[in-house]
Amino acid sequence: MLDWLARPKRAAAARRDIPAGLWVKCPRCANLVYRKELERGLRVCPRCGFHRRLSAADRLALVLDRGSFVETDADLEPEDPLGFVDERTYPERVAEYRRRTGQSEAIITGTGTVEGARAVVGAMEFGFMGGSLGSVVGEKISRSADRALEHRWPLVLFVASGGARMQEGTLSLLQMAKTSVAVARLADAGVALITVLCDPTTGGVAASFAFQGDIIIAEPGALIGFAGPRVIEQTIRQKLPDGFQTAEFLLQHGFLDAVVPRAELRAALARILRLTNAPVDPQMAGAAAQGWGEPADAADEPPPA
Amino acid sequence: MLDWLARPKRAAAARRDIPAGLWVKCPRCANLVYRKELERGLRVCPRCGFHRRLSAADRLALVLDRGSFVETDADLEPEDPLGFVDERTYPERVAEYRRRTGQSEAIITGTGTVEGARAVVGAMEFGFMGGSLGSVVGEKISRSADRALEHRWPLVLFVASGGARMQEGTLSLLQMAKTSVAVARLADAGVALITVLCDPTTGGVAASFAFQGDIIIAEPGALIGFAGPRVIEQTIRQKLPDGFQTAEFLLQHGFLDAVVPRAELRAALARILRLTNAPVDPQMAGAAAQGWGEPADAADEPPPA
Amino acid sequence: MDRDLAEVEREIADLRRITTTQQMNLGEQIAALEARAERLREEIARHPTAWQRVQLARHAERPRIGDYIAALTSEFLELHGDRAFGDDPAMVAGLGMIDGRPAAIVGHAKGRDTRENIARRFGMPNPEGYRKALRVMTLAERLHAPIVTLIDTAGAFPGKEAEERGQSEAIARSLLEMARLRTPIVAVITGEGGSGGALGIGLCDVLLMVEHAVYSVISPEGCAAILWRDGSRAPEAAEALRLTAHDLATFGIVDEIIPEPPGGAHRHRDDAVAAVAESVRRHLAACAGRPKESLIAARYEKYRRIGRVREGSAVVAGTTPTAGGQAV
Amino acid sequence: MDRDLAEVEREIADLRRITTTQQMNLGEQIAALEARAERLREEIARHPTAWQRVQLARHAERPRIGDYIAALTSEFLELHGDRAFGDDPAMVAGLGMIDGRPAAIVGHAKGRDTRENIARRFGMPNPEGYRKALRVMTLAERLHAPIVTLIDTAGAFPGKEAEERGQSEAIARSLLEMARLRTPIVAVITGEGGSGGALGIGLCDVLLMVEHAVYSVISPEGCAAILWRDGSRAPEAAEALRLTAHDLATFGIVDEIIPEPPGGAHRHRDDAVAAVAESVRRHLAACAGRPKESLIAARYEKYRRIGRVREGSAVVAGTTPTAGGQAV
Ligand SMILES: [Zn+2]
Ligand SMILES: [Zn+2]
Repeated sequence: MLDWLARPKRAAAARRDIPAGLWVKCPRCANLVYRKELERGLRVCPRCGFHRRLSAADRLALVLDRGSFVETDADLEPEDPLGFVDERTYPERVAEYRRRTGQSEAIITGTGTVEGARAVVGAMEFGFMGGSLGSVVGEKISRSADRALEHRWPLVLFVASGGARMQEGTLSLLQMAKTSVAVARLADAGVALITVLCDPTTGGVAASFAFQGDIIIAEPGALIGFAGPRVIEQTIRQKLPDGFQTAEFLLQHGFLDAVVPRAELRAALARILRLTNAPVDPQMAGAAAQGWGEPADAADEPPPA
Repeated sequence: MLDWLARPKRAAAARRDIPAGLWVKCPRCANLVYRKELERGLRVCPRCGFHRRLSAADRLALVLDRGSFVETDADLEPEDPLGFVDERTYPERVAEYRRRTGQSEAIITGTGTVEGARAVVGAMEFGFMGGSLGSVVGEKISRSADRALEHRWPLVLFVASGGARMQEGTLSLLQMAKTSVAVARLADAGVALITVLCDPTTGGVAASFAFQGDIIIAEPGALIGFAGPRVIEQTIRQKLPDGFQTAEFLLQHGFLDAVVPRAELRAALARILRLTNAPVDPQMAGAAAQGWGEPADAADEPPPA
Repeated sequence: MDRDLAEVEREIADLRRITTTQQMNLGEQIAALEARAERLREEIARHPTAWQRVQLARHAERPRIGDYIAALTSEFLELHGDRAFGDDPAMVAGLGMIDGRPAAIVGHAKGRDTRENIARRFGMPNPEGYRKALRVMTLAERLHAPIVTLIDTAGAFPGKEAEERGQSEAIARSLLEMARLRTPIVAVITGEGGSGGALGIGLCDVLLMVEHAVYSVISPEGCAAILWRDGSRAPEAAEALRLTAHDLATFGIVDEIIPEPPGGAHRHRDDAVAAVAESVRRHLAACAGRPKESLIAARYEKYRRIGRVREGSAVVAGTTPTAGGQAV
Repeated sequence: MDRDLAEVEREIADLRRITTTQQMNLGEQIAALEARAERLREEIARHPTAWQRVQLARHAERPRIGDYIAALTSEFLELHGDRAFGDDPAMVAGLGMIDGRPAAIVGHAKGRDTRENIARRFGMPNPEGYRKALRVMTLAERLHAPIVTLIDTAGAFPGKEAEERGQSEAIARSLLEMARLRTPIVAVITGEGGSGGALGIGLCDVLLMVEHAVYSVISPEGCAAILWRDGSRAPEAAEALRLTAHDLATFGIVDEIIPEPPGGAHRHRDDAVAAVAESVRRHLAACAGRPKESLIAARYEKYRRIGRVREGSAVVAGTTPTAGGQAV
């Protein structure tokens, strides 16, 4: 479980360097980039290729055919089964993240097409409590798997999560099992699960649906692993080498099918969908990507400590 | 493929040190051992634990209940499909190994019981052309698999082989595939394949049924690998470390379920058979091991160069 | 209650000191206080706090997997290796005869002493451990044998090599395949049920939990460190996480709680182990006749129901998908 | 024939020397000899010896897996990794669209030049290569897609790490699972079919072999070294091993020989690759409608028949088991 309550170093750096101005400083190469150029470039630094995090909504807009997305299960909300309180109650935290992200939970699910190929899709919102896997996320993914099975459309999950959601305790841990039994039915039926691992993908989410994909791809530079780097460093009592647990590292170690730059993601997904028997919606076959409007920085914002 | 036509160093040493005398010198620790003590000790050096090779017949006698073995397919003989000649013809070589080993081919197959548990069994004879896998061995193993499937008795294969038999060319290579399709039907039917890897198990035999076992055990010190040590040393241009490709090495690397000393082999196999659903022949349940009579050194003899 | 006990014990010590230094006979008072202390101790043993249970679950003298296997099976064959990279001593896997029928048994292997604990990585598996367990479980399926998993780990090992060789992948794969295994799976949390490392062999048809065992998404220390930057507030976190067997039974996660002897399993190991063996045997017998299809379907339903979600004004969990949706 | 050609070529050279040094006009004789040499060359190209075929099969300019994939598929997605340890560049695996239907394609990847050959270990896979291939083939089964395997390797890599990570196990597992895969498998030996390293992705329903490809239990050099302690006698060994497509067709091992352009595939790569693509497509189409059960049964029968055995006085292969036996 990544400590998403803590202020992530990179995001903090990003925020400090992204006021409202025309120019944005890259958190990796420290170059100043014209904000509009950054947005046109899908929030990838034109100088060093650093992929900034995207919100779930931006992710879907980037990949899906314009007008093809139909959201499902948008009205699912978390309960507070444990009566969990730290400095605030769990419902208070949820309410705050709803305001902050404009999303009701840490995943958006629905159906859509990519270059006409039909899919059931889910996109996780890291900005919402670190994209943590609680009952709502588990339920929405499970329903998406059921829906994929029913239509025999591939299921595409864009993963961005620090792991299970502490505030729902063991119930959140068991969402790993819940999504697994749902996804297992796809495997038995020959309906593909495609996972796209974005920055970051760790903990219980990495150890369940993220790595249960028939095809698993990742964005360049994404942090992917089971334990967080700090925990590992405490275990081994030394610094981890540069590039440890990056997407490129995982590709080299045999755990990813490909690392796909954001600019190629839509085309790559379309190809994957065609090659995994996605039926084609003829009306959408020539559609353009939905694209996005104004920059939404929520995904880069650190959550309140 | 181990070069079994060449005189193996260890066997050569063994032969030089085993005349007809009362005393036998251990090829590993060089201690002199009283021959009868060596035989009583199942040909394991009482000083250093070195396991000498056993002939196929001795192996079966060691493990099976007295009087339980029924040989099958004893009359299968190799053809000479390639018309293969080196310094002698292939049929001449076969005839010579028949004289030398008293066996018709490089495997004995049949049925028997171990502490009453029924099994189909095959024991490879390394003394017969290096236990090489040709058409007869492939056919006898395939028939044994068919027989195991028919009765739903586990199939136990004692492996000792340098690999495929050169003199039958690609036909011998494809015995790896032939035995695989036969063994695959066991996997589908839930009938266990148990392989016991003896010294040596290499080449195409290692790369087929030897490592297709549901449970794979080995004798201490046995050489087990795909490529022979000399080939690897030529590839990497350095000496291999001590103990490389031994049974203990393979256990450590996750490829064996257990390394079982010869004195415990019969009991271990009985337990494995019971735990893999072997039916019990009540008449044999309390039987003793068949044991063996006079030492038969054939397995230690180097084949003629 | 803990504090009460500590006070009483201090009083007893004071009286004892006075007895010896001032030659006063306070035997009667001491005896009364000691009786009270014993009652308090029993009370604690009967109703430990969440944090006390965490201590009991981690107790060094608690039964280990070898004890359970010995009690469960008439013979056992340990199997080794993941058939790809190595053999993980932190995970035990093998075939055992239970009531005359073969079964696979897999579980975490904590050590009995420091040396064994180091050798077994304190029962925290590397990816090879999960892959070995899955291999043996798949063998069980092929042999039509049921599976028993015994869970007792602080978690999967958070090491560098574990990451290099795919700890996430190994656990994810295990969960996916356990969901599909066409043979009954009975899981028992015997001690620590530490997050993904526990669940990695914990997807099952029947989940048993020993009375003082715990099962949690994160360790109380880790939780406290995240919430309050203060690991010493672990007792509070343990309470908040609702990680006890009784809590989890109310959430529908645990199917049966196996009682422990008074004072915890480590006080009467044989009894503790026998109770687990009895419960496992009973559930295996109950599963034995079930058709494979209905088993898998019930497993799906079991997990599909887990979770608490509000949909509109209703609280639901594991419901079927809604029909429509809205465009964004 | 080789020797005849060499003689004629020597004669031509002699005449040329005479023409220049002694100012004689021998143009007509030279032209006649050159025509004869060309006829001999064509004859060799048409009917190369076994050893010549070995050279052709190993030719550096021969088409590579990328060429075949480009010809076979309208789009291709390479997949990487064994999901356990690494990604082997000596083995290519992926999904491709063939005639509008997805298929899995796996095969050995030799390089185009020394640098690529070193990067791809000269097309000699490590265990990870076979495990990646098997993973992708299993995915194909799940997606109801057929499998095409393209074989061109001197063998599995005989390295230290390959042994440590289970080269034997990886190939053995691949064979076992390929025997069970419930989807059609069409294999093509496009160049070198080097023993277990070739067969490791070669268990199939239809085996195609390109005209000058070879398929052998051991390299001719290795065979000569063992038989005569003299690797230079490889040409003799190549003959003795009966490793050509025509030999193997007579043994019932090869189902179809795909002709090569005159002089070998490297002379007209596009034609060579197109012929392979045509044949694969045709066989995929023929397999497409077959029920899974009959496919697996036929695969079993296909291999069960391979081999030459004498039983009593009859020559048999792949017969059913005899009834009895005798006690020893
Ligand atoms: Zn930059
Ligand atoms: Zn010795």
